Amino acid sequence: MQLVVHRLSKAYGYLWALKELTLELRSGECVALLGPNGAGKTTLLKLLSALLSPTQGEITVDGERFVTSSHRLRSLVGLLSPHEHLYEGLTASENLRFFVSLYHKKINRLETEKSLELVGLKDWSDQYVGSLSSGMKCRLTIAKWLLLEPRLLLLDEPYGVLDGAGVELLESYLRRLCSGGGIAVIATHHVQRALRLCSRAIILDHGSLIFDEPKQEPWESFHRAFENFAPRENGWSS
Amino acid sequence: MKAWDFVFLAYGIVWSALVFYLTVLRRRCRKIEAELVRLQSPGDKKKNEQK
Amino acid sequence: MASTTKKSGRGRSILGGLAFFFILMGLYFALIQAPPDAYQGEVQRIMYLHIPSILTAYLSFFIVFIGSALFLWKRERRDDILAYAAAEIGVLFTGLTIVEGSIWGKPAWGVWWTWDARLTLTAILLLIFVGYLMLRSLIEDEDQSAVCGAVLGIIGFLDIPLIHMSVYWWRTLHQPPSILRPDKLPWENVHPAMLIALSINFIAFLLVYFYLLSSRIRLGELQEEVKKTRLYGAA
Amino acid sequence: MELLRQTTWLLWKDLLLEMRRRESLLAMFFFGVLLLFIFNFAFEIPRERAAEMAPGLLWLAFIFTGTLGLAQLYQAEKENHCLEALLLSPIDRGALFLAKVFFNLLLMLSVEVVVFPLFWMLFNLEAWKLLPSLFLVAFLGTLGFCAIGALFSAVTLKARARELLLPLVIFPLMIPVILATIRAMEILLRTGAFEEASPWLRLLIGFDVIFITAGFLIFEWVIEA
Repeated sequence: MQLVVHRLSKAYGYLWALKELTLELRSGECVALLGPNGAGKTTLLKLLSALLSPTQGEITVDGERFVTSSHRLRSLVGLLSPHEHLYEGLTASENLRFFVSLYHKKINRLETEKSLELVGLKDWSDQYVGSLSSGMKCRLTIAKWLLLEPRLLLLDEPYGVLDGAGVELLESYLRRLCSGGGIAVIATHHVQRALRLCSRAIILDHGSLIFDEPKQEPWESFHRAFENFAPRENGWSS
Repeated sequence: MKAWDFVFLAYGIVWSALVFYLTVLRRRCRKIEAELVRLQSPGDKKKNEQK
Repeated sequence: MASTTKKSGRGRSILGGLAFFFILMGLYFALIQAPPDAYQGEVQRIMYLHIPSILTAYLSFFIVFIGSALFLWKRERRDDILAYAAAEIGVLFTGLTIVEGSIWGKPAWGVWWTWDARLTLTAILLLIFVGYLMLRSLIEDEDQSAVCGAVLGIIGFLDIPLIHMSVYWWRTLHQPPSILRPDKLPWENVHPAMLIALSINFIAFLLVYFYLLSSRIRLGELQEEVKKTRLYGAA
Repeated sequence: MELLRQTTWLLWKDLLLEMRRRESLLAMFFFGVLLLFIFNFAFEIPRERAAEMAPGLLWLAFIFTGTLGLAQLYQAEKENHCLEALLLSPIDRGALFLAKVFFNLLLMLSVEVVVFPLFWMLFNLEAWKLLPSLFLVAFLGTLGFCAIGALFSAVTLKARARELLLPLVIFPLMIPVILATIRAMEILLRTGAFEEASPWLRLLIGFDVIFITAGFLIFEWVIEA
């Protein structure tokens, strides 16, 4: 699977959120998307998942243009966003059954129970999502993506709400996804944790790409590029 | 109100409304043109940074 | 962009001059030259104003439909500016049509407003496209407001034949068709001199309409230009 | 038939949420009954003319109740940005439109099923055997209302003063439905025969067909994240 982004730009009214972005993602890559607030990370994720249509430029997946109406490609893409994308009024298992049915997947009750067990929500399966904590909701979203098996998974600040075990669970799933030929893009501020996991780092600033290199051990160029954003001693490197 | 008064009333309202709309349009055009000229003037780099 | 504005600028002033000339001609024919109507007398001269403005109102809603459909299909700002301009001017002409209709109604039937099929239909059109302008102004995000406007423009236009039918059936149910005899177009049994006055005035209205439309479109393009320079100028 | 499957799943979700939360149904029902009382005080309906005024009053009550339902239609999608979740999934956007149309239709029909006989009792009319045919006309009218309503409820999703704007935009478009339904009901009440009202019924069916297909095709662009 190969995703090509060609001169992508997006403007909201008078402001450029993204300017002339060109990059390529190949299967098996796990990319850390870094940068200060307002750098355009979330906009890029929304464009990559075709939720938004770009002002200019285009995105092609394996040569096929990815637009808001390409349903086949859309079933390969997953977005884990801080908004949780779950219905508060439905129970955990109903949410799973509902979203899975939308993705043309025939999945029986046993598999949904198994995936809930995997993320440690076994005994919450009949609880309303409204009564779950945001950490559990994030785990439920991970269970959802376990069932839907996307080829491209975009994560918008996943570390925010997850506890230690949750992070472990997420990272093992991402490793399995990338080794299985999928692509993962993690937009986050937890730089150290993301660098440990990812094979490539991208830094955005004011909507333009200023750093994009695969990981190599003495990563001097990364630290130099990242220096002007966050001097080492404050919380960035937690 | 005799017949002719109605006729003049109708014509008066219609044409004054159209002329009024035209002047409003003209004024809006001039205002936008002035802003456009100000934006495209050589100093636009500096001006935009301030905005 | 600069070269086209100069050329279209000159084109527009020719159009304006022509429109002005036809207005004067129309006024002369309508007020002086055409004979008063045997039955209604002088007041019938408002017809030379009323019929052309109704037709231009319907024309402008057709242009809104075309602009909206093109915009949804090709997503070009130009079509959206056309649709918005046509809607704004359409509302102006429809409002004037209703004012004339009621002014004509007072001496002819003694009431300021009759639920006559044609007037009711025009009033409904006015409501739909006032809704269009309200909708466009209440949505901040520009692309979203353009898309929503286009949707209302298309659905509104599709609704016009249905409204037309339901209002006319409702009309014939209650009261025999009024003097305007909606089924029979008013210019069939009309005196030839009146016919000339009517057609001249119709051409005058068309010219005025397209003159207003082109200057409103130019305003829209200027606004677009300002947005572009601010966007790319600041890049 | 993928479309049908998606629409039924979306409808299942909406109905389940509605059964659990009961936000719209009860509110719409009591609002309908409330309007009946208010109309009664407002118009002083004499007994013998009640049959003639009944369609107008009933249908006005349903239109306002329906508008109440429309304002709530995308509420579930607003929580947790679930609309984004639906747009992410590979469903046909038209399926979402159809699901919302039928959801609001079911809500309004359940209100009508109760309010119709209640109206008959309140104004002790005797044409009880006409109720089923009146209900069929009301069904066609409600379907037209929901088609336009669901589309423009989505259109005004991002507008300011949304509850104010929605009725302003859809009522002028609804005029054929309002006229046709009230006239058809009136003719039915007067003559009890369908043939007499057939032009109005044909207009209603035409309206429904046109605006369900138009809404289905155009919904693609209306819903943007």
